[in-house]
Amino acid sequence: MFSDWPLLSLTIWLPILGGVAVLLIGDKGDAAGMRRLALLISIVTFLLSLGLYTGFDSSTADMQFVERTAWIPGFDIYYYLGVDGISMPLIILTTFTTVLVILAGWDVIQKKPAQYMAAFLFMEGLMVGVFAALDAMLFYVFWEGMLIPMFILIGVWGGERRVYATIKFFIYTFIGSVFMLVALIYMYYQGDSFSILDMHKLKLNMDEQVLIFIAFLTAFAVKVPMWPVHTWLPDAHVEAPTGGSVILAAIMLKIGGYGFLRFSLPITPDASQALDWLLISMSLIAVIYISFVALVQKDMKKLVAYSSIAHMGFVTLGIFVVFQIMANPANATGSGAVLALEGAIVQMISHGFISGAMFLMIGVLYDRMHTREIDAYGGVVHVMPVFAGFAVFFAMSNAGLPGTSGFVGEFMVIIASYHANFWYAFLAATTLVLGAAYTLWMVKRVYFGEVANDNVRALKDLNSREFIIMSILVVAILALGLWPAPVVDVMHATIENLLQHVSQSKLTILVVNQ
Amino acid sequence: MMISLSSYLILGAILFAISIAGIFLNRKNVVVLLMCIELMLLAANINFVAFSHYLNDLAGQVFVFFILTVAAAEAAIGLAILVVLFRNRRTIDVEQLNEMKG
Amino acid sequence: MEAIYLAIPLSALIGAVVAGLFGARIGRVGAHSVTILGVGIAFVLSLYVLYQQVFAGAETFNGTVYTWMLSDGIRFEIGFLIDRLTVMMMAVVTGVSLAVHVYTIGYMADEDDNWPKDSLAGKNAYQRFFSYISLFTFSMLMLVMSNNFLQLFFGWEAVGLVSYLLIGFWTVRPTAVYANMKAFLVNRVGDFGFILGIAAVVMYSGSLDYYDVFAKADQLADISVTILGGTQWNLITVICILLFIGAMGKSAQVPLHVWLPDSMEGPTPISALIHAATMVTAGIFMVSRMSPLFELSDVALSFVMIIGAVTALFMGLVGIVQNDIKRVVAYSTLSQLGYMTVALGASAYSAAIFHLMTHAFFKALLFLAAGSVIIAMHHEQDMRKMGGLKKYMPITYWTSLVGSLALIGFPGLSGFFSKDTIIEAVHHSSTPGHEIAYMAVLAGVFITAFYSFRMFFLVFHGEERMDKHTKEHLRESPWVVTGPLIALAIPSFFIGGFTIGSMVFGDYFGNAIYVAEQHRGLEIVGQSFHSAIGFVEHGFAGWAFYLAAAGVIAAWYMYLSNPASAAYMKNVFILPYKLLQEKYYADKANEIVFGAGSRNLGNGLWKYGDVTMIDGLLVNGSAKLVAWISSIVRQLQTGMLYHYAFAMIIGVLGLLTAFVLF
Amino acid sequence: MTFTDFIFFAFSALLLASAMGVITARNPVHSALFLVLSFFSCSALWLLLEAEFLAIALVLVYVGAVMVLFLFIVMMLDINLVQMREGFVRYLPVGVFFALCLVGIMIWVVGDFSAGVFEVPTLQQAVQHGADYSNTKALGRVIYTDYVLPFEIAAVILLVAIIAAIILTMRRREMTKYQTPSKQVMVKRNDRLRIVKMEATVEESE
Amino acid sequence: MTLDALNYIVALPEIFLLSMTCVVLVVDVSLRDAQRNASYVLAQLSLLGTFLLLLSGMTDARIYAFNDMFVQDGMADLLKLFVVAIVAVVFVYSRDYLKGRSIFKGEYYLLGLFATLGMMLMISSASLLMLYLGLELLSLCLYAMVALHRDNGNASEAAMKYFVLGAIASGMLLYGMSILYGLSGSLMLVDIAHAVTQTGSTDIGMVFALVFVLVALMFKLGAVPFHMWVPDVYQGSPTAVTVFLSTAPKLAGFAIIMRLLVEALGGLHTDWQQMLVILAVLSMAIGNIVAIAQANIKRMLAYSTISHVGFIILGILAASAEGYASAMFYTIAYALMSLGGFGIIMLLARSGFEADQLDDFKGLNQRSPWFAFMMLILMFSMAGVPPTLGFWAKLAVLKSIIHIDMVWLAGVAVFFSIIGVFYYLRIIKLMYFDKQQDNTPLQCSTDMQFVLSGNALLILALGLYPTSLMVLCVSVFT
Repeated sequence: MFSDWPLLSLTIWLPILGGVAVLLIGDKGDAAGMRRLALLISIVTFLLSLGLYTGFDSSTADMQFVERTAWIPGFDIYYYLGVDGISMPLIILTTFTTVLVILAGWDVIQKKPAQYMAAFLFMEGLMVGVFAALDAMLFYVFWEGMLIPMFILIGVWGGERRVYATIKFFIYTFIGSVFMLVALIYMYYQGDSFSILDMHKLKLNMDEQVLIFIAFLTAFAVKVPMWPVHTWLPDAHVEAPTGGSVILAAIMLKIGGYGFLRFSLPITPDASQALDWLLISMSLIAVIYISFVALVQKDMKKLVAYSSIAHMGFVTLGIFVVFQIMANPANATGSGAVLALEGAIVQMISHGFISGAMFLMIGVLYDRMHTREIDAYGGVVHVMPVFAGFAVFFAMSNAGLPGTSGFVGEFMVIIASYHANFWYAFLAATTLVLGAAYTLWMVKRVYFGEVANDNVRALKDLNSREFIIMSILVVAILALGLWPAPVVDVMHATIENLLQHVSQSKLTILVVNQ
Repeated sequence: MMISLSSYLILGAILFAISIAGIFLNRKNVVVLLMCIELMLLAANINFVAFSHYLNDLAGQVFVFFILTVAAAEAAIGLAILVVLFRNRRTIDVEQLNEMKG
Repeated sequence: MEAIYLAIPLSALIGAVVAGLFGARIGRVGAHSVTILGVGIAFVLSLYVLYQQVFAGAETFNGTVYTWMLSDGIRFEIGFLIDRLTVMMMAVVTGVSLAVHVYTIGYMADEDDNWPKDSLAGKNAYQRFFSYISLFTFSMLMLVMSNNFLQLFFGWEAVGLVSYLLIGFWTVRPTAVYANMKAFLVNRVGDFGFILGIAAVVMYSGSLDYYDVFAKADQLADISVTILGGTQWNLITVICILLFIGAMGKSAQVPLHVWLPDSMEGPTPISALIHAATMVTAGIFMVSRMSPLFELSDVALSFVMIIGAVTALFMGLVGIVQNDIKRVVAYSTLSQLGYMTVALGASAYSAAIFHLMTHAFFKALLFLAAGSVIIAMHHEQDMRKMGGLKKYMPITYWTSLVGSLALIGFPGLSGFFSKDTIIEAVHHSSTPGHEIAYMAVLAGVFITAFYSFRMFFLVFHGEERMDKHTKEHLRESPWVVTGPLIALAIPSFFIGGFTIGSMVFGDYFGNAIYVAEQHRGLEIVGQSFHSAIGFVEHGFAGWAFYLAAAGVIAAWYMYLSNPASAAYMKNVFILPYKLLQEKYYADKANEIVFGAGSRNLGNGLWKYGDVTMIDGLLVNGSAKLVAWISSIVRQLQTGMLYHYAFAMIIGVLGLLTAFVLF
Repeated sequence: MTFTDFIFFAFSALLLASAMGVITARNPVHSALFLVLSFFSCSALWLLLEAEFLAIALVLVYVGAVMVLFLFIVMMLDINLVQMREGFVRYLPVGVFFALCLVGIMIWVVGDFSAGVFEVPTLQQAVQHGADYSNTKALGRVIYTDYVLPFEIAAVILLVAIIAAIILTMRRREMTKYQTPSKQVMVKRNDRLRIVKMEATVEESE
Repeated sequence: MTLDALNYIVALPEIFLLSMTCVVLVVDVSLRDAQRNASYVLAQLSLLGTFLLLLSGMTDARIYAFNDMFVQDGMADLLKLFVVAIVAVVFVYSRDYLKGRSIFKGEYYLLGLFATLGMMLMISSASLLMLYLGLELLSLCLYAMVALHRDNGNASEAAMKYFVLGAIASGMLLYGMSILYGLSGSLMLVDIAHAVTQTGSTDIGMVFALVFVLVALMFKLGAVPFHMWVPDVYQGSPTAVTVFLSTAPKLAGFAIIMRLLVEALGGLHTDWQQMLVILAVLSMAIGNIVAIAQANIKRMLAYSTISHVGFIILGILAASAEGYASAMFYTIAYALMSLGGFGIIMLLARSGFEADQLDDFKGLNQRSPWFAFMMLILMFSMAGVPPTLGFWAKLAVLKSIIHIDMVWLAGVAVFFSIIGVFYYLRIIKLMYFDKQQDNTPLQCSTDMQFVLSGNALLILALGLYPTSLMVLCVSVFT
C-alpha cells in the first residue's frame, strides 16, 4: 500500500520539518505538547520506515523506492534516493533508535528541551538521508549536515569537557570527509555522473583506485571509528548527553561501515583488495587493543565507547576479509564472503541496539547520580533490581551471548574470517574473552557487591518510561538474536550482487576494453 | 634621435626602485612615504609618456593626464588621513603605527 | 513426537520465564510450583522419550525446529537430534534438576537471611533462584538435544550464563561476584576454542549439522592445514582439539579448571547441579557426540587423554588439603571429570557417559549432603569445625556414606562400575600416552578414597569441634532436603550395576557413538565382561580396590585414629602441602598473568597508546602544532607599514624572479 | 653626444639624484623640496618627449599645488626631526639589496641589452612633430571627445577627494563662540529680559 | 562624434547613480543632524533606482559604449546587481551602528555611493584607463571611509596603512599598465588581448607586465603576500565600513581580474595560472592558520577572508569557463556570508561597545537563540559545511580545479579548510556552549533584524537549492 508513496522522502523530511515545528513551539510554549509532538513525529517516521521493509522485494539487488529528480542541474546533482538490502535495515534502525532517544530525553532534559528534541529529529532525517542517498553529493550533504546537530548536541547538553570533545568530534570527522569530497569530484569527472551507482561502474586504474580508496578510508575509518583514528569517540561519548551517545553509537558509527560497503568496495575493488591487509590489521587491532583499553576504563561511558570501537572492528573485519576469503585456496567450499559481509551488517544493526541500550543504561544511572565513575557505584542491584536485571542482560548481549543479537554478527564474522585465515578468526575470537571481561567486570563493580554508599542507597528503580524503553530494546535484541533470518534475508540479493561486482577486477575490464 | 626608448624605460625603472627602497627604508615619517608614492607614480608616468612618444599615440599622454589628476586627489586624501592620524596619535612615526598587529 | 521434544525444553523455559518475570507477583509458592511443574513435565516427558528410544525402539529423530538464518548457503538452524545418547542425557539432566528443585525449597527457605535487610534484590531472590535453575535446565536440554553446532553453542553459552547468574546469586558477597565472573571468563576461554572449532567445521564442510559434518568426516581427515609456520596439521586434529578446548572450559579440565572450585560461592544446590550432574558434563557429552570426528585423530585423542589424566590426578591431590566441605567435593568433581575425559581419550565414550551418569547421582548426593550439613551447621563450611555429626544427622550420614563409597569405587556401588571400566579401558587403550594415563588414574583411586573419607571422617566422626551455640541447634534437615538425599542414594547405589551391561558393553548407544576399529580398549574390557556380578567379583581382585581400601584406611588412621599424624605429615611434606594448598598456584598465576597482566596491558595501551601517542602526539599535537605555527606566523604581521610593504616587494620580486628570469 | 642627449642625461641624473634626496633627506621639508626638484627635471624630460602639456601640468599641478600641500602639512604637524632618520642605516643594506635586485630585473627586461622586448618595429619610429603641432590642442581634442567618460570620472574623483578631505579634517568646534548678526538684530526685549516678582523677605534673626 | 555614438544609454544606471549621489550631496548639506535619515533614505532610493535600471537593462549581448571604453555584458550585469544590492544591505546594517558612534552622517552614504559607482565602472571597464579610474574612485572612497571615525586612533592607523599600501599597489598597477600599453600600443583590453595572442605567451615583456598587474589585483583581493593590509584595516575600521569593504569590492575585484587577466591577458594563462597557484596556496595557508590565533572577531574574519580569497583564486586559475563561474559563485557567496557575519557583529554592537572580541559572542544562544542560529548558519557556511551556500561554493571551486587535473591542489585546499573549520567552530562554541557574560538585550531596528535574518536564511536557502545562483554564474561565462 505504501508502494507508490515517496517513502524515503517522507522519512527524511518528515522529521526535519517536524524538527522545525518543534523549534517553533520552542521552550516557552507548550513544553509537554512539544515533547508529545516530537515523539509523535518520530513514531510516525518509524512506522513509515517499516513500510520500506514490508514493501521491500528481497529477491532483487536493484535499488528500490527510487526517487530521482534534478536538484542542481548545474552540477549534475540529483535528488536521487533509493534503498537496497544494505541500507534499508539501517534506515529502520535509525528511525527505531530515534523513537527511543526521544523517549529517553523526555523529562531528563530540562535545558532547552525544544532545541534538544529538534536536534534529534533533524539528525534522524539527515541520517536516513545518508543511507538513502544515491547521489554522491546528496550523500555528502547529508553526511556533513549530520555533524551540525550532533556538534550542538554534545556541546550544549554535554558534560564537563564537552567543548573539547565536540570540537574534536567535528574536526576529526570533517578531516575524514573532505578528502572523500575530493575523491567524489574526481570520480565525477571520470564518469560525468555523481550517481553512486554510476561510480560503481567507473573504470579506474590502480593508482586512482588507491588514492580514492585512501580518501574514502579517511572518511569512513574516522566515522567507524577504526584504530588509530578512534580517539574522538570516547571523548564524544563521554561528554555527549545520553541521547547523543545513543545516536552516535547506534547509528553514526554505522555510517562508516555503510560507506565502506557502498563506496570503497564497489568503487575501488582492486585497491580494497590490495590494501585489505591494512584494514584487516586495523580491525584486529581495534578488537584486541581497544578491548584491553576498555578493560581499564574508570568511566562507564568511556568503557562502553571503547567497547563500541572494538565491536565495530568486527564490522570492518567482515567487510575487508572478503577478498582473502575469496582468494584463499584452502577455502574449498568457496563460501564465506557473503557470510562475512552479512555478518558485518548484522553486527552493525545489533550493535545499534546494544550500544544504544548500554548508553541508555548509563544514562539512567547518570540521571540519578550525576556521575559515571564506576568507583562511585556498587551494589546497585540491591536498590534497583529491575534495572540491574536489564543491565546484566545488556551486558551479556554486549559480550555476545548467543540468543542475543550481539552474538549473531560476531559469530558470522568469526566464522567467515576463518575462511580467510585461521589467525584472523583466532584474533577476532579473543573478543569472546576480552569483551566479556570488560563488560562483566564493569557489571560486577557497578551492580554487584554491597551497596557502596548512601548515594547509591538512595537510588530509585526505573520509572515506567525507562522501563518501556528498556523492554523495547530487550525485545529487539532477543528477536534479532533468536531469529536473525528476517533481517538477513533481505540482504542476500544485494550482498551477492555486491560480491559479484567486487570480485571482478576493474583493472581487467580496463584491459579488455582496450 | 639618439635616445632610445629603453633609456627612458630604464630611467623609469630606476626611479621605481628608488621609490620602493624609500618606502622600505623610511621608518619614521609617513609624509616621506607619501612622497615616495608620488615618485612611483612619476616612474609609471615616464613610461607612459615615453611609450606615447615612441608609439606616436596620444592615449599614453591622456593616461598620464588622468594619473596626475588622480595622484592629486590621492595626495589630498592621503594628507587628510595623515592629519587625522596625527590628531589621534600625536605622531606620524611609522614605527609607532603598530597598534594593530598579529 | 516432535511436539513432545519441543515441549521438554519449553516447559522448563516457561517455568523459568514465569518465575523470573512475575516472581514478585506469584510469590514463593507460585514460583517453585511453576518451575517444579515445568521441570517435572520435562522429566516425565524425557522418561517417556527415553522409553521410546531405548525400549520401544523409536527411530533416531533428526529434525529442524526453525531456520535461524540462512546465509551464504549455510543453514543456521535450531533443531533436535534425539538418539539414545540424547535421551540418556535428557533424563539425567531433568532428573537431577527436578531433585535439585525440590531440594531447593528447603535449602532456600530462609534465603532472606542471606541478603541485607533493605536489599530490593533480596526480596524476590527465592523466586529468581527457581527461575535460574529452570532456565539452566532449559539451556542444558537445548545443548544436549541439539542436532547442530550452532544450537550446541547456544546451549553451551547459555549454561555458562546461568552458571554465571547462579554462582553470583548472592550478589552481595564480593567473593561470589568475583567467582561468577571468573567462571564466565574461563568458560569463555574454552568457548574461544570452541567457536574456532565450529568455524573450521563450517569452512571445510559447509554445514553446521552434525550428520552432514560426520558424513564428510573422512574427507576432512584428508585435509591438512598450516596453522603456524610450516607445520602441517591434520584438519580433524585441529578441529577436535579446538572443540576440546571448549570442553576443557566447560568440564573444567586443567588448565581451565580454576573456575570450578571458586564457583562454590553459589548456593549449594547450584554446586550440585552444575558441578555434579550437568553443566560440567556438557564437555564430556560434546566429545562423545563428536566421536565420529575424534575417532579420526589419534593426536586429538591423546591430547584429550593426557589432559584428563592430569586433571584426574592433580585435582584429586588438591582435594586432600581442602578444609571447606564443598571445596573437597568440588575438587573431587574435577578429578572425576578427569576420569571421564581420560575415558574419552581412550575412545571409551560409553564408559565416559556411564561414569557421567553414575557420577551425576552420587556427586549430587554428596553435594546435597554437604548442603544438608551446611544447613545444620548454620552455613559453616569448614570441616575443622565439624565432627561427630553422625548422631545428629543419621539420614545425611548414611546417604553420605553411600555417596562416598560410590565415589571411591567400592565394588558393587555404581561408581565402582563406571570407574573400573574406565581404568580398564585406559589400560587396554591403544591411544598414544595411555600408559601414563593409566598410572595417573590408578593413583587417582587412592587419592579419591583418601580425600573422600578424610571428609567423611572429619564431618561425621571424631570429636565435635563446633561451637556450643551451633551444637544446640544441630538436627537433621527437613524432608525436602533429606528426601532428595534418599532419592539420590538409591541410584547411587544401584544404577551402575543395573545399566553397565547395556550401556557400556551392550549396544545401548547404537550409532550415537562411533568408535573406530583400531580403538579397541573398551572392547577388550568388554570381552571379559559377562555380568555385573562377575564384574564386581573381578573388581575385588583388581589394583583399584586395594588402592581404594588403602586410601580409606590411610584416612582413618590420619584423621580418626591418630589425628596428630595428619599434622605431622603436613610438617614433613610442607612444600608439597603448600603447593597443594595453593592449588599449584594456578589462581595466583592467573591473577598475575591474566588479571593484573591484562589490566596493566590495558592501562599501558590506554595511557601510552591512546592518551599519549594518538591523542597527545597526533591529535592534540597537531592542533598544538597548528597553534604554534599560527603564533609564529602571526609574528610576521608586525603592524609595521614597512614590513607590509616589504612583503609586497618580496612578493613582486619572487614572482619576477620565478616567471621573468626563469 | 648631441644636445638632446646631454639634456636627457643631465636631467635624468638630476631626477635620480633628487629622488635619492627625497628618500634620504633627514628633514621632510627637504624631502619635499627634493621632490619638487625631481618633478622639475621630469618635466624637462617630458619636453624632450614632446609632451609639452603634461610637462607644464606637472609643474603647475604638482609643484604648484600638491607640493605646496605637502609642505603645508609637513610644517603644520609638529614633527620631531631628531628621530627622523633612526634605523635608516641599519636597514639600508637590506633595502639597497632588494632595490638593486628589483632594478636589476626591471632593467634586464626593459633595457636594450635584454632579449629585446621593446625592439619591436612599432616602437622604433618616434615621429618628430613640426613646430606647428600643438600637443595641448591634440590632447584637448581627445580628452573631451574620446575620453569624455574618464574625464567625468576624474571629476568625480576630485569631488570625492574634496569631500573626503573635508570630512576628515574639518572640525566644527562645539565650544567655539561666534556671532550671528541676524539673530542679534532680531532680538526682542522679552528674549533677554524677564521680570521676576519676588516676595519681600524679612530675614529672621535667631 | 554624436551622442548616439557614445551609446550612453548603456551606462544609464551609472549615470543615474551619479546624479542621485549629487542630489544626496546637495540635500545632505542642507540637513540638520537630526534629519540624517533623509540622506539614508535617499541613498537607498538611489540604489533602488540603480538596481531597477540595471534590471531593466539586462542583456545577453556584449555592448560597448563611450568609445568602447565601457562594456556591458552578462557578467557586468550580474555583478553590478549584486554590488548594488549588497551595498543597500550594508547601508541597512550600518545605520544603527553609525548612530551609536555619532558618525551617522551623509558622508558615509556619499562615499558609499561613490564607491559603488567606482565598482560599477570597474566592472564595466573595457580599457586600462577606465579600470584604473574606477579602481581609484573606489579606493579613494574606501580610504576615506576607513578613516571616517575620526576620533578613533585605530581607524586612522588602519586608513594610513591601507592608503600607503593601496597607493603602492596602484603604482605597481600603473607600472604594469604602462608596459602593457607600450607592448600593445593601446589601452583597450581588446587590443591588448590581440597583442598577446600575436606575441605569444613566451614574451618576457608581457609576463613582466603581468606580474605588476597581478600584484595589484591580488592586493585588492587581499591574497598573500599582498594581504598585510587586510587584518589591520578590517580591525581598525568602523564595522560599518568593514562590512562595506569586505563585501562588494570583492565582486569588483573579481570583475577586474576577469577583465585584465582573462579578457586582456588570457593568452598568458599558463603563466598566471602558476603564479596564482602559489598565491592561492599561500593565502589559504596563512589565512587559515593565523586566523586561529585571533581574539578579535573582525581580525579573525579578515584572515578568514584571506583564505576565502585563496579559494576564489583557485577558481580563477582553473582558467576555464567553469572555473570563472565557480570563482564568481564563490565570490558572491563569500560576499553574502561576510555581509551576514559582520551584520551580526554590528547587531551585537551598541553605543560605546564594539562587540568585536570573540568573547563578546559568549552565550549568544541564551540572549538570542534566533540570531545565534543565524550566526551558526553563517559560520558553517564559511566553514563550508553543507547544507549551506559556502559548501557549494567550495564544491564548485574544487570541481573546477579537479577538472583541470590539479587534484593535489584540491587536496591542499581541503586540508587548509580543515584548519579553517576550527576557528569558525570556536564562534559557535562561544555562542552555544559558553555562559553569557553580557545580559544586555539586543537592541536594533526591526528592518535590520529582518534583513539580517533574510541574509542568513538566504545562505541556507541557497545551500538547499543553489541552482538558481549557480545557473546565473554559469550563464555569464558561456
